[in-house]
Amino acid sequence: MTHDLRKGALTRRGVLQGATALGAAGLILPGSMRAARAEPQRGGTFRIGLGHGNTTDGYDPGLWDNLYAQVFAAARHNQLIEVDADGQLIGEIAESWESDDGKTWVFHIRQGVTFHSGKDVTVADVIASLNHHRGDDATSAIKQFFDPVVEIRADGQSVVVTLDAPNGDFPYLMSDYHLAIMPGSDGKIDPTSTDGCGPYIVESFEPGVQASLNRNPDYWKPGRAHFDRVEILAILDSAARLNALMTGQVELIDQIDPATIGMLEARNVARIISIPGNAHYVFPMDSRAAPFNDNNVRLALKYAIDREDMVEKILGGHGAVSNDNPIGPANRYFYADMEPKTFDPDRAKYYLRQAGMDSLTIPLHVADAAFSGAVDAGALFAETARQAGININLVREPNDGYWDNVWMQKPFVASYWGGRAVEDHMFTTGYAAGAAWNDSFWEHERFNELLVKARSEVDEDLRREMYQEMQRIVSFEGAVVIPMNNNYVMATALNIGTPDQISANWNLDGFRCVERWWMT
Amino acid sequence: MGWLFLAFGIVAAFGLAALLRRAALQLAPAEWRSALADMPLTAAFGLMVIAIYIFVALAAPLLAPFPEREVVGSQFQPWSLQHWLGTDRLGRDMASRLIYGARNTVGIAFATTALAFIVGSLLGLWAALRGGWLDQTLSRFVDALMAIPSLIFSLLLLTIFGTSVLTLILVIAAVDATRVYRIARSVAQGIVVMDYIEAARLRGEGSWYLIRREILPNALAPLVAEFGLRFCFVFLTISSLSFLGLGIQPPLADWGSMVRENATLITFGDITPLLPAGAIALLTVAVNFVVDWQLYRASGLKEQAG
Amino acid sequence: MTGEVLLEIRNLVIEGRAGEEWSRILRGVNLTLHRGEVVGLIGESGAGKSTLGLAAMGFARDGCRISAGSIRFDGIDLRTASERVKRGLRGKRIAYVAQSAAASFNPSHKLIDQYAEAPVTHGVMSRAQAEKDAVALYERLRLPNPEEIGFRYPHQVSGGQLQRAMTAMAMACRPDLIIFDEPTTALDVTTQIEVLAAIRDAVRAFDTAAIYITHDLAVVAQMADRITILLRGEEVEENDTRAMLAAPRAAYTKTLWAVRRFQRADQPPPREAPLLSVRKVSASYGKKPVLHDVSFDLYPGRTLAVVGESGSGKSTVARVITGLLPPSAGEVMLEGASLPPDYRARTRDQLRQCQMIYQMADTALNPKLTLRQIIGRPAAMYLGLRGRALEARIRALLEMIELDPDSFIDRLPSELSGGQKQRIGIARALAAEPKVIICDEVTSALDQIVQEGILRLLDKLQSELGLAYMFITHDLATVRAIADDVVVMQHGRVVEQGTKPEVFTPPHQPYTELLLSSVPRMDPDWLTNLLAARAASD
Amino acid sequence: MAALIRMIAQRLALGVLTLFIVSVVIFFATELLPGDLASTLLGQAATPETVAALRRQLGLDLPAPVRYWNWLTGALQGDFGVSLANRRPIADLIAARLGNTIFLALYAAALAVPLALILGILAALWRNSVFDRAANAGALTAISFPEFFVAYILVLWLAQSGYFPSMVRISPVSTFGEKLYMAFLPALTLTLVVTAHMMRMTRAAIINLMAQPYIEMARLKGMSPLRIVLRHALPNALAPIINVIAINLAYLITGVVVVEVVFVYPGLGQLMVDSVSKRDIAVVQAIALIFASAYVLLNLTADVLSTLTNPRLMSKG
Repeated sequence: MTHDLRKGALTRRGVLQGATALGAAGLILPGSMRAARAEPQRGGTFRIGLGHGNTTDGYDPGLWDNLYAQVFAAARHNQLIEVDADGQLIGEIAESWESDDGKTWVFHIRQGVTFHSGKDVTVADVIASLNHHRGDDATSAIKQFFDPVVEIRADGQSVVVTLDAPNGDFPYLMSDYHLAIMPGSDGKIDPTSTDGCGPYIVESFEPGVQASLNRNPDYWKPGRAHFDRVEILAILDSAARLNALMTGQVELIDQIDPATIGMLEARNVARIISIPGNAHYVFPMDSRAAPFNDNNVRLALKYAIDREDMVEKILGGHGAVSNDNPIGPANRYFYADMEPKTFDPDRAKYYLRQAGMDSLTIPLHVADAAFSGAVDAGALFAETARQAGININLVREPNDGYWDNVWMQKPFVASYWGGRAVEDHMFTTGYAAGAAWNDSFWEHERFNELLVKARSEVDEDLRREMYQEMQRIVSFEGAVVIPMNNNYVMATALNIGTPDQISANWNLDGFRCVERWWMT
Repeated sequence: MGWLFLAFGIVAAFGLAALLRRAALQLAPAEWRSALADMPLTAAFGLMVIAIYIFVALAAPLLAPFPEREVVGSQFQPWSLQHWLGTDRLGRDMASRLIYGARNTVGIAFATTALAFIVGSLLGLWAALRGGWLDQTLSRFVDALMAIPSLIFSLLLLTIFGTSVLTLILVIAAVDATRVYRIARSVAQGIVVMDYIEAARLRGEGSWYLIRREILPNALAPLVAEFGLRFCFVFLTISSLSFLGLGIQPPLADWGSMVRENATLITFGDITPLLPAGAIALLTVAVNFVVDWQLYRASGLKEQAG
Repeated sequence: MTGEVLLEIRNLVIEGRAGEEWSRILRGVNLTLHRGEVVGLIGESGAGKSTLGLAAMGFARDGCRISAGSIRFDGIDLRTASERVKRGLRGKRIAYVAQSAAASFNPSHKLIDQYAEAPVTHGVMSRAQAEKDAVALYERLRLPNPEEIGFRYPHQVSGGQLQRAMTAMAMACRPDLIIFDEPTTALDVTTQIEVLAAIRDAVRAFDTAAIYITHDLAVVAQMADRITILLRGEEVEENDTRAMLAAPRAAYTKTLWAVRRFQRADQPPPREAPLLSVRKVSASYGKKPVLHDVSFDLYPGRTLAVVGESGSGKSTVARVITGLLPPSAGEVMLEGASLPPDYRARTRDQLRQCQMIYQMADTALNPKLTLRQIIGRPAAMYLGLRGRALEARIRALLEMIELDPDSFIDRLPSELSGGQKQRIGIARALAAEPKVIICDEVTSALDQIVQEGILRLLDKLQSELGLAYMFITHDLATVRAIADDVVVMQHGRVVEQGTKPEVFTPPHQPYTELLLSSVPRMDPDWLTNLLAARAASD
Repeated sequence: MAALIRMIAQRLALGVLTLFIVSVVIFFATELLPGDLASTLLGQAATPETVAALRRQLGLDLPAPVRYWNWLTGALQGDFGVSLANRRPIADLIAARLGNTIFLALYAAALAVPLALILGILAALWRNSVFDRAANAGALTAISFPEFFVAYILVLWLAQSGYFPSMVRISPVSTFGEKLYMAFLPALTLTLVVTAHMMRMTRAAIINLMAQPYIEMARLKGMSPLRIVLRHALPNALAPIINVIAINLAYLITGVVVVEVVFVYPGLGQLMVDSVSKRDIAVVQAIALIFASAYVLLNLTADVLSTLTNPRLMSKG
């Protein structure tokens, strides 16, 4: 029931050419957390227990929507472009790419790569794979990303994509996990096929239960895909995942209950990997509706939340306080020095009085579907807000249907953003007037003006200034309470080796743990 | 060590129950004395536990050292003088939540079971009394509902109708009512063939009178026994629902949800979740001890009369 | 006859538990039994007959305890003997025949399995031998098809045959002593004779000692050498059978002898129009026909007895009249007007006119309602009485049935004796102020002295209120006592009807003759003579 | 015997009616859920056009009664269709899991039924003894813990120390012995859950019979207490005991989703919950019907067996 597309559909870097390193997206593991400094070695079976996976999962790339499908896809498919652990775009099936005007993009297809079936990867296969997500009848979750695409055609060993307007970020689209390269015939891919050109070949798959894959002996990437065999298991219950790891039935688990992280560490049977990123937990308010149309009320709420406490209790310390800022520390123009908002009931009361009220009673609709721990976070929020005279009535909603029934339907809810590596992308999708996912229905004249201006600004300092002003506006005038950024937390068995740097772009090393990690 | 404590606790509890029974015998009015006299020790123990629970539920605000929802410190503090049973994952006082939990849990379970019994038994008695197509229609429908796994059905209904405490009560009651219907109907089928029902029918009595005055008083004993069991199972249903992602509204403390919230800790041998689970188990055992005694009495009296 | 002493019970006290209190069921009873001797135990219900019978096996029912006295069986003290020793005796040397064979045979096992259980378990004989032996015993007890009846389940065998099969089972180990606990009470009169004869022959043939428990003097007269009479746990009188029959000494014994003397004076034939008429009624349960073309009339102020054995359809007639079972043909008329066949279609007044009293007062009174509610309801419902008027009416009714209103009005049925319960049933019927009362075997579950009281009460009420009774019974003594008109039924048909003198005066219809001759008489030779007579006429 | 066959035929007809009602209830309850398969499959990212396109492709744009009718006519012809979500034939999707579910149910029953019978009989034999009370209290305690909690405790005791695996990974090539070993903990959990009910029923049924005259008769024939319970009481108590076993078996087949989740056991319950949350109505319906059939058939079996064990009912026809 995750909605990972929202979590951070694109880690855009805002560059026109491939292979540009940016920011501090990755994480250098401290020495203590490192596995034995052995070189990667081949062999072993890597069993992954994931808190995702559904019996309705299928092979159709347009419908992959949870971590299970994503890791499974990453194990058997390649995309055109890969985001490496440092956050750089590097070529995968596209050896390189270029554009003169940002409108016409040429992707040079790597030669000599074969599918599991033995067939060569051709330009036609790439075009068929892209077209699967495009067109009126397409039922892909990323169909709208192809809306500006006018034409996709072959040009020798290259694929040429023409857009209706310049877009410097287009290569980022091509790194999206949905865009698996699959064999085509008659210009179409078979969405029920497992055939790919990725590191592992599917042996068996039971949706919602397990998938087994064996190493692709002909995998083209050197120094990757170390395991002989990969098994991906859906273990939805968090205690069951912990037990599976502790009893040696799996080597990697995700989504560890924060309450148990400390205990697990103390057992010394597993290594906890905690990767900070831009992902953040949000309480958006409907800024059109009373009382949230009054910024004083919004500020009162922002001062009525104890962010430190929440990071400690909801994330078990595996995260960072956020200052109601959707732009995270991994972003280029992150406004680190913005004056922090601490828990201050008096100040909250002050703003409440400014809004002309002594006390306030509002419902907050939450479900753990929004983010894990959302109900607890709501309860904590309600407790601290009470001290400021704000009575938050927590309404627990069913997980099932939360995104349809509650989110953007009720005035005050819990939500989650995976964060965006590029400021413009974050603001455009979540905060620009009229944006589809502007879940606070917020409109701010100055902000919207800056947003357009910053996009075309070439002066780095000015741009930084603009983005920081926008962050300030969102933080102090926006209609979202963002208490914290959460880390990606996972635990591995002690015999699993990882590179020093693990990607902060998506969970589980950008889904690529299967091809980047090894067994010592 | 733990077992020793447990054994000691059981012995102590039964000793206390024995004392209580003796005291009750001295103090109770004469007409109750004979009923109390044949009370087995287990029933005395059960009554004692139930009385304590009711007292705790009623006096929760007086007994609990902290408010139910208040965050009083950091999470998972160990047991201490200030926080008798430590704190929970949000830093709320565990002992206070257990005490308030008695109120919410017992209250919700009682409301749910009562509703299920009112609806289920009235329909069941009515079906048994009227027979014919009414009985057939109701029974076939109830049969069909019972053929749907109850937990999944509750899940479905709660997703449709939302998860306020009221809907929770209504949904669990509705699902439980089908079970009650079956029992009530089969009990009543044994009663409606009695001559006194025939006499009342021949007198020209209406269905409502027959159900209320003639059948219900005689069907009460088995229904009460079932009430005892069903009452206890409501917590379990709430707990299972919260396992599947639906449960009681926070920040209300409810034992079923408290077990779920802290369940992962048992993986590390931490006994926090045992406290609410134990509270449920103790009440279940106590209620059923009393129910067994009452059933035994009911059947014993019948033998004497016959 | 006076061989060595087999069983000696001295000053036996047995207590039963009611709540926390122990009350005495037997208050120091003595009983001596010699080998081969048959002792009859007589008493009303609650006199402690069965308790004494079971005590002879060293057995006390759950909730009872033997608190004083001694029981010696063939030199063994049964009070101090271990359970193992007693188990070894039971079934082997002392056997038991229960009142209801249908309830006392395990429904899950074939008769032969149950027969063989005791001899095989006690090591008396092998299974094969037991099976062979069973056939001989079945034959001796005059069971039909002795070769195969053992391979039937209890429900496949009729009540009289079961009772004999149980006697055979008791005799399997050739015990020294058999306790017969009212073995014929639940049987029809015609069947009773066969069972009595079979038991008597078998006991004599094996020279088995027996304790024969019954409440029926006439029956015990046929079976016992000596009779002991019990009253509330104490022995009242003990004597040789013939001596006692001839000259009862104790006052209680004399009252026992005196019952059945009540007889309603013969009345002149009816002159008025019938109150209730059953016209050519046929009825069936599902596809099974139970009544064929039944017609009779009931006149105001008179009592009509419908007589027949079980299965004769006499109770079905009552169901047709009350409207519980709509007939498949014919009709029921009340005061000349046809009654709707289904009671639900009848008016409240039609319902009121015809009230019913049931056989089992236990199931006819709601155990959870007080007498005030039970009696008050019809009065409130039909006559609209409320408050004081209702209270007064309830009290009047209680007085009418000779119960003290002050002490009874708030009691529950469970606080009443059997006879008192039956009186409440009468009061409830009277409360509706009906014209007709249907009495369905109202006395058959009661002791004789109590029966007599109820019959007298009914007679008194009839003359005071001018009621018409339809009296359904299998007991000819009752018919003799209370009826004005008689209808004899067999297999769902009326075989004879008329006024009582007409029916009871010879010549009889053959079935009526059979019924009349089967009623036991207080004559030790009655059974012998009857059997001889029947054998002669065959 | 003819009566028995008539009863079976009658009950099967009623069972079909039950299935029909179940399918209507389930269909329209699923309809009432917010969202549909198209929107849940596409997730939040879906634009209205994409959802509409997918809806068209899946045939979800038809009105609900029409879709129900289409499903019903298909189902009546034995065609339960394909999973709309991943387009696998439903029969394939369900077959393996149905096998797993039945295996676990039978496994748990094989542990629980003898245990419950023995405990129940002993408790009845030693009525009101310490054993009776302890067995009763123990059983009640076991059922008053939530299932998942019982499972966690068993995992703590028996899996973390390495005796049994904490999760079940059954593959088509697993041998029977391996399956028994791997599924031991879930089976044990379920055993603890259902034993109490069956044990109490066995005890009550036997005690209820102990007041019967034929039991007294057996005692007066000098039979030992054990023989009385086993030979005289038990055969007559079978009907209620069989019924309670049937109810518990039905529960073991239909109601164990929580245990499936904890032990990662691929059974039908989890599949049904998943399919409900994805609104994959065809799968939901198929499983609901399997569950309902199991319920109907088990009840019928119980009644048939009760009839067979009761000579009175058997020879009536």
